[in-house]
Amino acid sequence: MAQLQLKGIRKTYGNAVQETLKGIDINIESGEFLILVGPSGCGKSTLMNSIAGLETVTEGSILIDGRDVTHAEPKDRDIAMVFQSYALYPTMTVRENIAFGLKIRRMPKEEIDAEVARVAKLLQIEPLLDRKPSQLSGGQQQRVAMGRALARRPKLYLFDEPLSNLDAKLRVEMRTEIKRLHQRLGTTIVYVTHDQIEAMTLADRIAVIKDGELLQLGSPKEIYERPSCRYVASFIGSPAMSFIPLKVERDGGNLRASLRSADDDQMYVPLPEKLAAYEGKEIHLGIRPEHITQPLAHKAGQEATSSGKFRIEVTEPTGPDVMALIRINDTEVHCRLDPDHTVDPGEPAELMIDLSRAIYFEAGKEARIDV
Amino acid sequence: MAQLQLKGIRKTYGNAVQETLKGIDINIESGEFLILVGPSGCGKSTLMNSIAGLETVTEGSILIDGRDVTHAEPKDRDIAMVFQSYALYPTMTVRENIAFGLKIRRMPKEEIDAEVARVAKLLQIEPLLDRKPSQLSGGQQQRVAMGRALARRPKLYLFDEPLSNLDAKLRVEMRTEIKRLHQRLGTTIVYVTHDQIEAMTLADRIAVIKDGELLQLGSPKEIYERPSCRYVASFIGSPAMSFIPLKVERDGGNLRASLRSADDDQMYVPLPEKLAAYEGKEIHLGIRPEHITQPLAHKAGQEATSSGKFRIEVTEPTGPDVMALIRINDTEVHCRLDPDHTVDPGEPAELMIDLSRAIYFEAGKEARIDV
Amino acid sequence: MAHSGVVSETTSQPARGRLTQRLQQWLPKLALAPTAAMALVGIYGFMFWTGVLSFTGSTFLPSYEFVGFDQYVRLFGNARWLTACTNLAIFGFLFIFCCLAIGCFLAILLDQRIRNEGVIRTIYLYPLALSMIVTGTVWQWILNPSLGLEKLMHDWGWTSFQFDWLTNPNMVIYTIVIAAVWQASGFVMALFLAGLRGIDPAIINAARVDGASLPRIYLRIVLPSMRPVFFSSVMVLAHIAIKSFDLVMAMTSGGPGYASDLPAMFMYSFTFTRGQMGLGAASSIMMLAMLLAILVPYLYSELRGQRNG
Amino acid sequence: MASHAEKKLTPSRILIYATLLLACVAYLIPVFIMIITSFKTTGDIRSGNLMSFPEVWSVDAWIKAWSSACTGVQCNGVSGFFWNSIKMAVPAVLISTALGAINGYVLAKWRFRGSDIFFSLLLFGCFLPFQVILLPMAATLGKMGLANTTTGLVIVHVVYGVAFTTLFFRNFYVGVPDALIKAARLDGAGFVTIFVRILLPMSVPIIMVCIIWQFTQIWNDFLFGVVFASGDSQPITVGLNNLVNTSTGVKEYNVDMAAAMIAALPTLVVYVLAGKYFIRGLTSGAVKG
Amino acid sequence: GQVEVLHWWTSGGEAKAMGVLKEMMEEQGHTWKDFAVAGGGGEAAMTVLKTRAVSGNPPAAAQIKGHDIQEWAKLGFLTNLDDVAKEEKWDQVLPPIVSDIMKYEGHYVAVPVNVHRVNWLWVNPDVFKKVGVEVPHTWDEFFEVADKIKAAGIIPLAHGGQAWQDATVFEAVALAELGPKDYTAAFVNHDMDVLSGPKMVEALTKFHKIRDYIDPNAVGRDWNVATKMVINGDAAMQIMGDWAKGEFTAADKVAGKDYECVPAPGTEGSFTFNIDSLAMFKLNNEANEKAQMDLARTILRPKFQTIFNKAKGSIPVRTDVDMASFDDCAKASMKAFKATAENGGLVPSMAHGMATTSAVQGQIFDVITNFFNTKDADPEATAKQLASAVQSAL
Ligand SMILES: Nc1ncnc2c1ncn2[C@@H]1O[C@H](COP(=O)(O)OP(=O)(O)OP(=O)(O)O)[C@@H](O)[C@H]1O
Ligand SMILES: Nc1ncnc2c1ncn2[C@@H]1O[C@H](COP(=O)(O)OP(=O)(O)OP(=O)(O)O)[C@@H](O)[C@H]1O
Ligand SMILES: [Mg+2]
Ligand SMILES: [Mg+2]
Repeated sequence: MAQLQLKGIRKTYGNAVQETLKGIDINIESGEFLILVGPSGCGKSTLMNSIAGLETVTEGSILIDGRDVTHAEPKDRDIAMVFQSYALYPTMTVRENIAFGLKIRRMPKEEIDAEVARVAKLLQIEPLLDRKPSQLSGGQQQRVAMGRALARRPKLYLFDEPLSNLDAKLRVEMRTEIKRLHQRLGTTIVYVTHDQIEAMTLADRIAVIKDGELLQLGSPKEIYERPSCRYVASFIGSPAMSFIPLKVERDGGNLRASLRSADDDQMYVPLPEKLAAYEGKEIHLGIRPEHITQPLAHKAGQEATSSGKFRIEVTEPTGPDVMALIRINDTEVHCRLDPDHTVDPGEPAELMIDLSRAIYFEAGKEARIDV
Repeated sequence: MAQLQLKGIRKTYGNAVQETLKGIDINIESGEFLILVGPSGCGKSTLMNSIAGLETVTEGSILIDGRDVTHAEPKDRDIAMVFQSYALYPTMTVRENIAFGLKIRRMPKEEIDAEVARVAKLLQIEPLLDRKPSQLSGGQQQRVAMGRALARRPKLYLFDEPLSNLDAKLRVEMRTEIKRLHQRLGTTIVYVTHDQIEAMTLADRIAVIKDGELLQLGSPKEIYERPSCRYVASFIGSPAMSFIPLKVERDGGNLRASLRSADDDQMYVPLPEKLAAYEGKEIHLGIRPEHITQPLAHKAGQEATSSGKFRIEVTEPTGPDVMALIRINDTEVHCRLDPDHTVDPGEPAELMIDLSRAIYFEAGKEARIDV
Repeated sequence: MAHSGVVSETTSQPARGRLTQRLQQWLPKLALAPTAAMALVGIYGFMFWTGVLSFTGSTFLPSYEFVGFDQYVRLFGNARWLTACTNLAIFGFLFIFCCLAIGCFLAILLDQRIRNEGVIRTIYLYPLALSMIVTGTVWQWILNPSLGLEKLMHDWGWTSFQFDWLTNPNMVIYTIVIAAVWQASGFVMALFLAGLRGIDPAIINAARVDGASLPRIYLRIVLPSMRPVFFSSVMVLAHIAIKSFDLVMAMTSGGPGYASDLPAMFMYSFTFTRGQMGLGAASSIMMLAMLLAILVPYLYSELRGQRNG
Repeated sequence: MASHAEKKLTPSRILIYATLLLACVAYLIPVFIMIITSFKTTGDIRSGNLMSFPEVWSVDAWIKAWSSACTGVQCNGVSGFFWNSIKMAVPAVLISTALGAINGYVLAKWRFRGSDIFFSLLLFGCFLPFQVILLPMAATLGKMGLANTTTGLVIVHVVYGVAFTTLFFRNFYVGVPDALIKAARLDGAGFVTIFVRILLPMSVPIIMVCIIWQFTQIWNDFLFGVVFASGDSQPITVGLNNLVNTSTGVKEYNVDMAAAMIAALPTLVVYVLAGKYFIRGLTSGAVKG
Repeated sequence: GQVEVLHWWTSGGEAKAMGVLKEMMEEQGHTWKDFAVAGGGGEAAMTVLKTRAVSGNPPAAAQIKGHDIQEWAKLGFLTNLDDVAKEEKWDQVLPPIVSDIMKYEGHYVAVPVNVHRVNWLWVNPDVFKKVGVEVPHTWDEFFEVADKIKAAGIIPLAHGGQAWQDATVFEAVALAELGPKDYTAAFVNHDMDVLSGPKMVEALTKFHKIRDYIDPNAVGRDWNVATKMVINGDAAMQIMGDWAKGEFTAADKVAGKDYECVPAPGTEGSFTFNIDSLAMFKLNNEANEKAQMDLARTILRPKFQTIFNKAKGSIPVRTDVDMASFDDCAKASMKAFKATAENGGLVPSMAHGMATTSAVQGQIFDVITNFFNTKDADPEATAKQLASAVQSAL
């Protein structure tokens, strides 16, 4: 349970030309669960390593519970970390790998044994305890790496993509365990993941990083529904939000825009009044796949919904849903359909667009228009 | 483009007590995209390594285009592989890593350069070409590992969790690229993934492996909708299918079962006539989260749907949906709700159950009852 | 610069407060301290002392009347010194090259999961167990035309066989190469083998799938990652080359004439037997200077290269 | 490893074995000569050639070399020197290996400003011809009161051995992924613990190489032994030298060779023992990427 | 007290003789600490000695000879033996040419042990008989005889191709060509004119010619192996100091019967001497000093002189020792020693460090050995080179 403050963290690797972290400022409350997301190579692991004290930061300072630990030894920070690359000790068995951090801290032998047993059970690696890491599968190695961290009771946990190599089923179970752990111990956690569901369900707050800069910091709901910029909007959610260029028109008292299907069918959608300033201009409409669906009776007739016929270009059944690609205003747009609702690629289908959650961007600009 | 036949592949690691592969038989058609899924440690990587010739199989034989290659050298099999652990050549730059397999094949220098450039562009690693692997982030390393395989034009691609460390956005892009590549070249591909969407959208067929045994082999739709056994049913789909114990009753002409909510409210659901043999017995009903939803107007009144009030125990917003946990017949059941449809944990809510896709198991048995 | 090390600068920031923490930070340097002290005295102190001597007219034992560069002038006027330097160049190059090639080759062969690897490895290694004096004696027998190989061949009926390198002033240095390679290549093999055993098999697997044949895998994948081993080997071999004093002594005593003389012998005999310590010191300083000229660029490139390796 | 061991005998493997055996022969011939010579009688040596087997196998030469050959005024063979050598070599090898391991560890994993330069400067020490340092070292040892003691000799060997041991270890540790060290540091391990618990267990092959090298160097060293050891603590090389250089009457090559073999035996034993630890794949599987 | 003696008398006979000395010392109640460093004509031993001296604990006595004694004394390492010398009347029993070498600034600092004659020619009479030639007395005769021996398929001259052996032979040739006076001028006083003069050129020419009469395998051969060739009849002659006798003796050969010793060709009236001596170092322990003095005393006692020199093949340094028990060669040597001491034919051996400093000696060695091992070397140029080499080492 510790408060973690990152103040203007900058980091340039020794032989690199570019700065990797360009001034990251985050205050993480005691007991908070922070998730870092960002594109591959944006500096997440670097930030984690810096927090742990494994990389020296070039500038800025790191405070744990108000104490400046920027130059403290890793072992004096009381942090446990799961490495993206696992970094298991090759000469030790799984058991020894997990017990190592405890032994170092002079925990009595029986307690260590009990702790190892507990963690092994939780991670379902009990039969593997006496193997060497080289005799494990990838996912098993990753679980041992988790085990090494979970066996300890540090002030701060750092998890760097700890579940990436696990199967979906196990991942859900692990996620639940982590959540439970967090609730029980209230330890502060910083967690990197590429799994949207993980991010959405685990996080108290999500930090979106890109190119070493913090783009947005907020609750999962905020990030998902009110992304601060186009990049965040497109990054979060899978398949990604689609951006449809459209012209703001005024028809009578209401603002509206026309959406043109690939077959040149036109339909009009109402726009919020706050966009009045953009009348006659082109803006981009950001809409998520789950808001373009087959007509839903319970939504029909709501103010923000409209329907139209669009030709389905590609369908991708994912199991619970079918993802489809349509074309609106010459832009590819993803939509999410019910598998029961048969649509055929190449054929037009009646779709419903729900703009209640849509967001808007000025053409060519990053920032979102507040509506 | 090659046909791959696995005949009774068994494998026991030298110092292991247990068999890792227990007789795997799969015929992979030329140009087919086969996806292997299975819990962590089930033997997927071992099978991939065996196909590549990196592990000797203990029993069984491997045929490529009808030719027995069980004992052939990896280099004579014309295979490209992405390793779960990347296995990048540490002394070479990214460029050299990618070019290596081409140089070996004496491709002219210009062609190699062109190919490396193409792959680098595709994988968005162009600025990294002159770095050493140790200077890359995890996801960048994984993309290089991909690049090494994609640069080549083998008979057979083996991908072992090639996208696990990429962010969702990039992963979607890569998925699309792989799909495109497969369509263009028609190369046979064997692919391991833990990502359901990847499995569902990429595969021609999915093979589900557990503990070294092949549980089911079929199209994604088959696997998802008609899992051969309880394990497959529970393994595929996330959150997993819920299994509700219920008693088959006959009410008049129709078979039905009663579902009891946590608040002891009762409701009856109709069962298919084929379950007549189980009248009076307990069976398990398998139902996926997306089939327990808020009431949907367009489905209401359909034969297989019924509605009832259930107390919501936990909600987990994932962005596009809200996953909720309810309790039916004393069993935890996952359901998927629309975020617009506000429900509060602890409160009862009216939910709709769609049994049209439900499947049934005899209590305590693995096999599915054919209905 | 040192960022691939786990810790970078610890010097910049004063340790906060506690003594133990400061101790932790100094521990690495503390650990080096004994060696640093030994090197400072045992290598650089003594080297400096030798340097000083080379500018004196020391004869029998050190004396400190300075004579400027006289000793160096004399040194380069000495035909034997020039022969010795040429010999070292030939010997050093051939010796290092052959040892690396043979050692590396044998290590690779031995790495192919060979039955009885232990026995073979010991056989390759054992020559190192013999002191150079013994090696020299045995090879002197073998190469001696009237005792060894030539006589053997004649005894066996091949009477036209001739091998008189040992007595041929132009060839004698090569016989020393043969003996020295015989002695040291096994150790290079061991060094390489230890290196090979540290390589991640996954990387080799990747190369196999990439279609590389075994020789190719070693050439392109394994050997490049053995750069540090090469580095160690070159250092060890250069050291042996410079030290081959005993070997030459036992095989040829520098003869015929002084055709197989080496700088170390030159230095030794001038310093200790001929009472020209100043000249001897000058020759050792020159030896070091020559080494420096070759070594420094190599060290530089190696140490730089390994940072991001 | 069993899964890999059963390789079929393909032509290329036959070729490999053939090459290896050929090399064995090449390495063995000189020692073969030494051994058969040591078992010959003096008469045998004169009549036969180098490669001919002894007429009668005689162990007299070995017995003589061990216990009764003359090395100067004493005629007690090399046995006494043998123990002197052990007393000197064992501590010197252990100390220099230990120091080298620690140095290598610091230089590879705890770099600081100037550590590379320190390393280069140390390496340069490998190339100091040892003759250069005889006099100043003698003076230094004299001042420390360690002249002509085994302790002094051990110190000398440590000082000039540590450059190599450092080199070996440093270059080995460079190849160990930093991630392991990082993980251990987070687990709370400090400088010493990381070294002892993480790195040492994976250093077995290089420790063996190091011991092989150091033991060989120290055991076979003549120069330091003769210069820095006094009469009754002289190492075996000095004894061997005195024995071989006893230059009167018939040169007893058989005794010389037997003595040489005796002198080499401990090193051979070290090789055989150390060799066991060259096992495959100690670092694999630890870290991905 | 304890005496530590550094020496390289490790070979059979010598070692035995040292054993006698050890016993004699022990009889006087001292302990003997043997410090033998064999090999290389004492090179290793000198190195050890220097380091021991530098480290501040030199042995009580060390085998040092010729000019080196002066060097050590000059550096102040050697102790004064005058008391013993007076007591034992060394000045009376030692020829001046010997005692001069042992003294530094008029004080005794070393004890001579023996005198070797270097300019011997060792002959296997059987070979000569078989070939039918006479033992040569001049170099011209030598070449004549050698041609015949060679024609008979026997190696005329047994030789070992090591620098000091080359120099030993060269020294004999040079002495014959130059005569004792010029020999001294060249190798003791370093007269450049003589060194590069026509006589030297002639000496070099003859010396080079000897190449034709040795076998190609001589390179690196030890002197005793060469002697063995004479004993076995593989070779007819060897030019070597009288220590070679030990080899003959060890092979049960009798002087005058199985082998002959004659002066090297052209050096009948001369005697190239090589004196072994033990220099005494300053010690700081009284008991040990006493032992040291007793050692000095004992060495020059006739009893030890006889035993030691018989074993070593040399002759006693005391001219008053009874030679009756010595062999013919030793007797002849003693006779020549006394005679040449009178007539000026007694010259110090250059090859064995008696004539000049080790620096100059080394330079001469280099020139000589290189010359001897080069096929088409030019004597004239070499003579000049010799002069400049000597010059450079002065
Ligand atoms: N070298 C080995 N020695 C012994 N057992 C091994 C070895 N390698 C793998 N195993 C075991 O074999 C089983 C299958 O491993 P494999 O790597 O094929 O699993 P996987 O299906 O790829 O799992 P993951 O999804 O975690 O990567 C695992 O239980 C693993 O522990
Ligand atoms: N040792 C290094 N030297 C130079 N550049 C490096 C080094 N390590 C990482 N980088 C670069 O720094 C950037 C950030 O790397 P980092 O590992 O923090 O990314 P990440 O956000 O964790 O990405 P991923 O999701 O792929 O793991 C990357 O562009 C990477 O190439
Ligand atoms: Mg990362
Ligand atoms: Mg795997």
